[in-house]
Amino acid sequence: MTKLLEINDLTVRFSGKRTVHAINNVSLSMEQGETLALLGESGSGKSVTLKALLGLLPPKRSSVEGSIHVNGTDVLSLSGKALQRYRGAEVSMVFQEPALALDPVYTVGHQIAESVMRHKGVSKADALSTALDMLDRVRIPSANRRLHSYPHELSGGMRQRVMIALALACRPRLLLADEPTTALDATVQIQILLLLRELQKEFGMGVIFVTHDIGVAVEISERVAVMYAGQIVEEGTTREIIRDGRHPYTQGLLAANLHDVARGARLNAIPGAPPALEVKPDACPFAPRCSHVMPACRAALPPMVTTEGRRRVACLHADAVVAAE
Amino acid sequence: MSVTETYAPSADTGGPGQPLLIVRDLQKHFPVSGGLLGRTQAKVQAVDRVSFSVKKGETLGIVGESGCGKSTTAKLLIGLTEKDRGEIIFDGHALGERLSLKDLRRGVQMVFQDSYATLNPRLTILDSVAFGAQVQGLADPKCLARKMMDRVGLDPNRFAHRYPHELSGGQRQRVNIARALAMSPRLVVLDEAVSALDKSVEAQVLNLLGDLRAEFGLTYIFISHDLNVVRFISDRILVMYLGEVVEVAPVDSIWAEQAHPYTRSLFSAMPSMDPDDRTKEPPLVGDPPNPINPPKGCRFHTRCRFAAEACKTKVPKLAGLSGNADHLVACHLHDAASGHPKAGQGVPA
Amino acid sequence: EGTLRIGMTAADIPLTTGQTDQGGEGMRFMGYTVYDSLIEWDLTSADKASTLIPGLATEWSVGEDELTWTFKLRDGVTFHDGSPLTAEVVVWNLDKLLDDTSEQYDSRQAAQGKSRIPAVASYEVVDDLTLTITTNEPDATLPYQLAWIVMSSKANWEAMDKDWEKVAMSPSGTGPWKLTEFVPRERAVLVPFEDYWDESRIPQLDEMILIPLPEPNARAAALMSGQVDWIEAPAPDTIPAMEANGFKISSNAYPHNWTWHLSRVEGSPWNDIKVRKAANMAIDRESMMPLLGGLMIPAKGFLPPSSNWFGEPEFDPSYDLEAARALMEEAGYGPDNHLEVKALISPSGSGQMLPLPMNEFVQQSLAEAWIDVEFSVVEWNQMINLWRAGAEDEAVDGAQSINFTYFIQDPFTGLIRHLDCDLIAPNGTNWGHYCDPEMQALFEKIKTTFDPEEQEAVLQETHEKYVNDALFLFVTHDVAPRALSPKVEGFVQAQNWYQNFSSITMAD
Amino acid sequence: MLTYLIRRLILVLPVAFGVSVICFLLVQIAPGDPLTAIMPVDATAEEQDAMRAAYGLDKPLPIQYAIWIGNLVQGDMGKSIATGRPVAGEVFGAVQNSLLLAVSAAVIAFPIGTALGFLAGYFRDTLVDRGVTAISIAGVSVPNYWLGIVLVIIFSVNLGWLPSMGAGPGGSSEWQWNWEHMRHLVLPAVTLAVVPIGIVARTVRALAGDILSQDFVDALYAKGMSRVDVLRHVARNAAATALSVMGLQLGYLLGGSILIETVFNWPGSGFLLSNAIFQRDLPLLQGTILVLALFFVAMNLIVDVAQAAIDPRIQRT
Amino acid sequence: MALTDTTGGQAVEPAPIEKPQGYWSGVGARLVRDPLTMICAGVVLALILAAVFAPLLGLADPYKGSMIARLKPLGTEGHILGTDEQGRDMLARLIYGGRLTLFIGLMPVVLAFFIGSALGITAGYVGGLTNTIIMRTVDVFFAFPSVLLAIAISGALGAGIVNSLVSLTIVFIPPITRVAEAVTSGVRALDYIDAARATGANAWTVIRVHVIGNVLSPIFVYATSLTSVCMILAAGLSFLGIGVRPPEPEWGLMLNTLRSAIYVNPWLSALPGVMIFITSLCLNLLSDGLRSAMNVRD
Ligand SMILES: Nc1ncnc2c1ncn2[C@@H]1O[C@H](COP(=O)(O)OP(=O)(O)OP(=O)(O)O)[C@@H](O)[C@H]1O
Ligand SMILES: Nc1ncnc2c1ncn2[C@@H]1O[C@H](COP(=O)(O)OP(=O)(O)OP(=O)(O)O)[C@@H](O)[C@H]1O
Ligand SMILES: [Mg+2]
Ligand SMILES: [Mg+2]
Repeated sequence: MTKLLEINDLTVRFSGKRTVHAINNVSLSMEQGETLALLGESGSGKSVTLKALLGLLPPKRSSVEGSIHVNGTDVLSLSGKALQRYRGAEVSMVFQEPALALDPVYTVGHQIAESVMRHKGVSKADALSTALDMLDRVRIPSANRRLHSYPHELSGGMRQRVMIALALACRPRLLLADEPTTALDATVQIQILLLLRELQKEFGMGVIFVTHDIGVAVEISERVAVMYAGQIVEEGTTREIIRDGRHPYTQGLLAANLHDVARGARLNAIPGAPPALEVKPDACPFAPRCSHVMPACRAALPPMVTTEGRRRVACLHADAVVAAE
Repeated sequence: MSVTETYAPSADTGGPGQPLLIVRDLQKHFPVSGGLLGRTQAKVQAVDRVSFSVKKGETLGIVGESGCGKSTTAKLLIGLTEKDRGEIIFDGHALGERLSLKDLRRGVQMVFQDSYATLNPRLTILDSVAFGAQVQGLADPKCLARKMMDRVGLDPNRFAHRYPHELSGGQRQRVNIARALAMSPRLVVLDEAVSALDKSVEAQVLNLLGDLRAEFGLTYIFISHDLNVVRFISDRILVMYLGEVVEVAPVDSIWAEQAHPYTRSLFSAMPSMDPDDRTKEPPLVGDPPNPINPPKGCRFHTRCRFAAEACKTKVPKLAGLSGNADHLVACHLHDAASGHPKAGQGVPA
Repeated sequence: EGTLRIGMTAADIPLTTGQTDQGGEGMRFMGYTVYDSLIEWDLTSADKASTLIPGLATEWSVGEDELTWTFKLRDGVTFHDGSPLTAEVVVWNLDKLLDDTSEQYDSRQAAQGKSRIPAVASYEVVDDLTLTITTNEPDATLPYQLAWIVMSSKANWEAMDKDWEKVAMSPSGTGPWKLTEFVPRERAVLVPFEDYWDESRIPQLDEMILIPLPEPNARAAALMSGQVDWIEAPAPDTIPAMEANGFKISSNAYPHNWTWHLSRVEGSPWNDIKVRKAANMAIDRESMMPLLGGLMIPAKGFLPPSSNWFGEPEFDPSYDLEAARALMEEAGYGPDNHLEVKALISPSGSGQMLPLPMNEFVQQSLAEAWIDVEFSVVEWNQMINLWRAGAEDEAVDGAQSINFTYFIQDPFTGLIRHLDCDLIAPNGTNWGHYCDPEMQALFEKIKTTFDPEEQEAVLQETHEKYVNDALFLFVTHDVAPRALSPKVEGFVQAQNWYQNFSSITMAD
Repeated sequence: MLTYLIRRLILVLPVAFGVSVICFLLVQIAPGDPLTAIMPVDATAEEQDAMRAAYGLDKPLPIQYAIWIGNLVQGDMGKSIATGRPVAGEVFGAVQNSLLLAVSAAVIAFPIGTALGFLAGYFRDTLVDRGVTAISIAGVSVPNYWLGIVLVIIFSVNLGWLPSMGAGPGGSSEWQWNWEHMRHLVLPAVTLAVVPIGIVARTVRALAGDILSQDFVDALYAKGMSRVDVLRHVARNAAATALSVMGLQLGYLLGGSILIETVFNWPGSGFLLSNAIFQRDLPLLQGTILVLALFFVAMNLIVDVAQAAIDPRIQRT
Repeated sequence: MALTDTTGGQAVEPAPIEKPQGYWSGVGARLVRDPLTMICAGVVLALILAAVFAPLLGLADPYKGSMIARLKPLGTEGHILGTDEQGRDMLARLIYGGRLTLFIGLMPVVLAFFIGSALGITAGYVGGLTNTIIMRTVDVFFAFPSVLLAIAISGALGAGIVNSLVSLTIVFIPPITRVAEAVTSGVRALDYIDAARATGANAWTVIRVHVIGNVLSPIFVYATSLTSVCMILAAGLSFLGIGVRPPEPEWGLMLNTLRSAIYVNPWLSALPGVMIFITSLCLNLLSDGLRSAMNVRD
């Protein structure tokens, strides 16, 4: 069986007023039906990775190298009709701000139906009934009425459900979710997370879930990839990452989550801020903030150390740190 | 001369036993206009019947869903929004009687959520920090501002003349803190002060806040929707729902037992952090109701699993738990006289 | 044959009910076309100044008392509506203007006509075709006054519910042209009146269309792009282009002058005849020609040289800078002692030709004779007010002259009104407060000399005094230029404000 | 929607009142005597007084206003001083002609402007964008009265293709939909269209650019929509704002055509206004301005309502 | 003094004192990097300088004409740009004409900028009844298309420089007020105003320090975009004969008085129009350039 997703040495650079080396040699693979959380701070390149997957990067201002294969299709070589068929049908996406990602002047029903009509080639009426069915599945109360609502007439949680319904309407093999719950309240967030989990099982699709909240990653995913400065610094199953994060950055993130931290104690904070990525990093990008930094870290990019199975860490201390724990 | 020496808060008047801030029955309803002649048609009941007090040197955390009135409460405290009703007593002096708004604002400062929007893009960092001290007529505001910047970890030589857009989010939030502290307040209201920051930066700022509290003997009101953060920094936690206080209790007490069904749902909604024991059921369904026409009686009754007829009509009072008088809750389940079928039995497990 | 489309300078179609507005142009196109007056101007000749001829009245005479005039009406004249012209209708018409208690009184026509016949005191029907008009004092200029007054149809007015508004849309006169279509501000269509009493003046055209085109360039463009066949007052600079494209320019002398009316109030430097003469001689009128495309007649006096009343004045205001300077020196001025005067001018105004460049030319010329002119530029409407107010009025702000162009077609408008002691502003339009017994006597004589030839002699004598005393700054006369398409044939431009359109034909 | 409509209508009343006051006061601040222009130059003071009384100009201001507004609500806008004809008739006739001109200019300008703006917005920061920007800036920078003169010289006088003035052959303005009449419309309408082309192009460009940079456009592509589909969404999003800009432009065209109407001798409201100004014809001046302003107010109202009707985001209660 | 290091390593590197770079110098720097805007600024500046220092340029007397030398074509010796309908030197008249044209084209916007900003900021910051009164009055003026309003007021007042200034200023106050009000109430709602108020500062101090600095530049940019409109309109008034009076040189008026010369010498009579066009083009481009240069956030 082909891999659901195979990213090799993906490199994305934005040019324009400022040059940003947003993604640097990222490789990633996913099996069918797997859920992966992409974890990282703001600006680490999570969204760019997802956009690259959908071919949504602005063609004039970005250059993309490497390869992306989804179900064996070479995504980067797609264009025109083929690209349109791929987007939304093979892979679809849920955005962070549902209020912005829905067209404000069309009813939500129309927007879902539009996608269905395009990929399934059915009539408008059929597409609308599919849309209604999807709204039901994402547990929108009185879906029939909501079908004819405009996005601004819905609450935040409801809009995100609509987004999910829209993304799943054509039964994609891979769902990309870009921080879909960050803008939501905790009580709504957990509802959406559980809904996604359920739908994932039901539809059997693969999910890439972008977040910067470890707790959310735990709730949703089997595997976690931690990104820093446009690179994947660590990958493993959720359990491995939570229990045995090896990269100092992963550890810092875990500590900063404040779960189980004594009240009033000093936090073991990662100092400083992420690099600006104006030049392509040629050493460990985390070195300036790392408490275990060694001269070698500043000399060259640390190798990706692959340990048991699909677990990998990009740190010279990959083993040493484990020993220290 | 150290920063601590330049820090000159207003004198303590009521002694350590006197709560620094007492709020009684605070209310704010925003009018919503509409209709034929644009007359007020409805009111957003943003804050209703809110009472609490903050002891000297403690940190009170306020949590609640979006739109429940946290920010409005904060703004009411320093008079940025005019209150409809209620009393604000700062260190024994009631606002409007022996305490002027200007004096209150000297003693109480606020740090806002959006670090960018709270800085005037046309002023240098130094000018922003020094502005308050200048207004309050403190001596040598620029020098004071530099010291404060230094104290919050921003090298004045590098940052004094920068503009807000030349700073990162964490740095801007430090500026906001420095600006608040430059006024030598005794109470700082932090409205989602770390919510917009990345986790790693959030930890830095939380550390800083802890240090400052110790150094200057500050009292905080810390507003957040992240329970982990609130627990880390607060002594007591106040839970709001739709403009009302539903529960107030010391951290340990509330962590051990959430007396209000809403509080319990809120806590259960936290991601589990244990891959082997993930959340199974959403603790609450649906979104919070619209505060324009909040439900009658107990405002939570529309989403409450234990709601009974009494909850729909009768407004529950905030009262101490039978076994723990410091733990206040407004729920008919805890009030033996409420008329709820299970009154006085507490929230079932 | 054919349709003649005329671009007028007026912004609107002149009042159609009878007594027209829009000044001379109004009478030209809507007065003397649709209507007749008792006494008319002879418009048949281009070569000599026009004189009065019988119109609706065939003969008239004044009685022994020198006050009562008897008019015999032409027999068989009918209005366009078919009703006959009778003495009763004429009286009805006079009441329309003069008797504000009469049913037919029309304030709009009265505003235009009343001031034209100041001499008329009363009038009376004698028989169907005879009436008398009595003047309040002996006034031999009555025929000239009556040449202003046109006759509208009483029957038509009655048919139109006695409502002048309705009459305006469908008026009826006795003139050679009938108005068939009238769209305010846009166009008026005139067609021949086949039953006109003077067969020689029955129009040859099928239609004549009047189109208001106040903007000179719009007029020029309209002519050149073939939208009209005739425009009034083409801008001088457009004339070469028009001529190059085969358009004809028609012009002729007529009683119109462009002058500086001088203040004679106490303290005015113009009280000194030497200064007046010097100023007149300082202007090189020939050099002004190019500015006006040659379309002007250099002034030699107040009236155009071709006027019957010009006379033989001794003073010749022609250009002679030496003489002018000599006079100025005599008057006590010199290269180091300039005379400073203030002059009222306006940037535009109907009939004002090109007031700004012309005045600037005058200014430069006078400077050569050590007269420094400071202009006070006011808007045309304001200028009219100042003109009525007189030189002593505060609003004039010390200006010692006013630049005006005068309609000078009859003894009153041509001579009397400017210098009569009784018409000193604000009672009349003697702007400069001039009052001279000799002149006053001459004016008296004009009014009491009933024999036309003798009267002409008096008028000449009066004008000679105008010139000899250099009472105005005589500058130039307009020549009423109009540009015609090559198709327009048979037009004879009379030396008059009014014109005869009956002879015109259009070539194919 | 109905309440919205009624509320907007009620809001118009005070504006309309203000407009009437301004129109009334406007001519009161005018110096000079309005009767000057129509009296023969040598009319006596007595005759002038009589005229003044006849036009009610001898009464105190508030009374004049009360009379004026009283007549106004009965549809009587007084009589023109210069022509004696009822102002209402003159103004409405002229406004019809102006409207014809304004609508023709709009018919030329709006599609062209929209197309250019869309192109520029879509191909932002490319040569196309530069070109359109250049065109639109030139469009808003050109003094159109001058452009009109130039066009007349080229197309009427030199080439003789199109008439230079008037609304129909022989000065006739009875509009007919035939080439004879429409020829007269071409030059003034084109001249008048130049500025709104620029403005509409700039607006649409900015709008399209803004909308294209919104998240939902990415979301549309992400669900597999083609460029054409996306453009459809963009157009629908831009429609409300673009429409309101165009509505206002139409109002400006109507009120701002005075210079063009003078150049082309177009028998419209602007032409009427300029005559009224130079003849100091106060009732006519008042009436024309009032009608144009009220038309503009109505236009605003229609635009608002239309915008509310097509944009679901606007509160319609 | 002993401070715990909570700075997270920011103070590790030696700290050179950073040069203060003000907002305006930033704007200036961005402007300088924009060639088109610089060219336009150059043109406008040149026009203004030429107009101001016209008497020092050794030009012919713009008022002195000669009937013989009328309407000389471009390139005539002694009259590079020819002569007008009264034989006055066109170059001199165009440059002197720039004085009045720019004056009545720019001055009303400047006046309206001050008046409108004051009104708009007051309305926007104070709100409530004050806002209602000011903004409803402005609404009434908005009921008049600008050209109509300018012509109506000028037409009523009559020709003259002062009257033109007055009428154009009145025309431009409402739009500027509206923008000022919108910008101010936008800024008023921002947190930094709340933060400033929270220091106990009074309204005037907050307006002076925090509001004006932030609202003035968008209002200013908006006002600059009106200059070209104003100039065209001012020239239009003169063109109609209700603006500047002859014999003053002013482009609109020159355009008018040279209209009939179009048949004699079309290039000559086009010159004032060309000047208006170029100037307003430059003003528009300058305004666009300024707008993007003032946009700090990108
Ligand atoms: N269209 C673009 N043009 C230029 N730079 C871009 C563009 N999109 C993203 N970037 C840059 O690429 C880097 C990675 O951005 P990305 O949006 O992937 O971050 P992220 O991890 O999704 O962060 P967040 O958590 O804030 O969403 C950032 O530095 C960003 O500024
Ligand atoms: N100025 C205002 N006018 C009208 N309504 C207001 C105003 N300010 C706040 N509200 C309303 O009052 C309610 C409480 O708002 P508030 O900002 O206090 O909520 P919050 O708890 O701070 O929410 P969040 O977590 O989103 O910041 C909300 O429904 C909000 O819409
Ligand atoms: Mg992102
Ligand atoms: Mg808030």
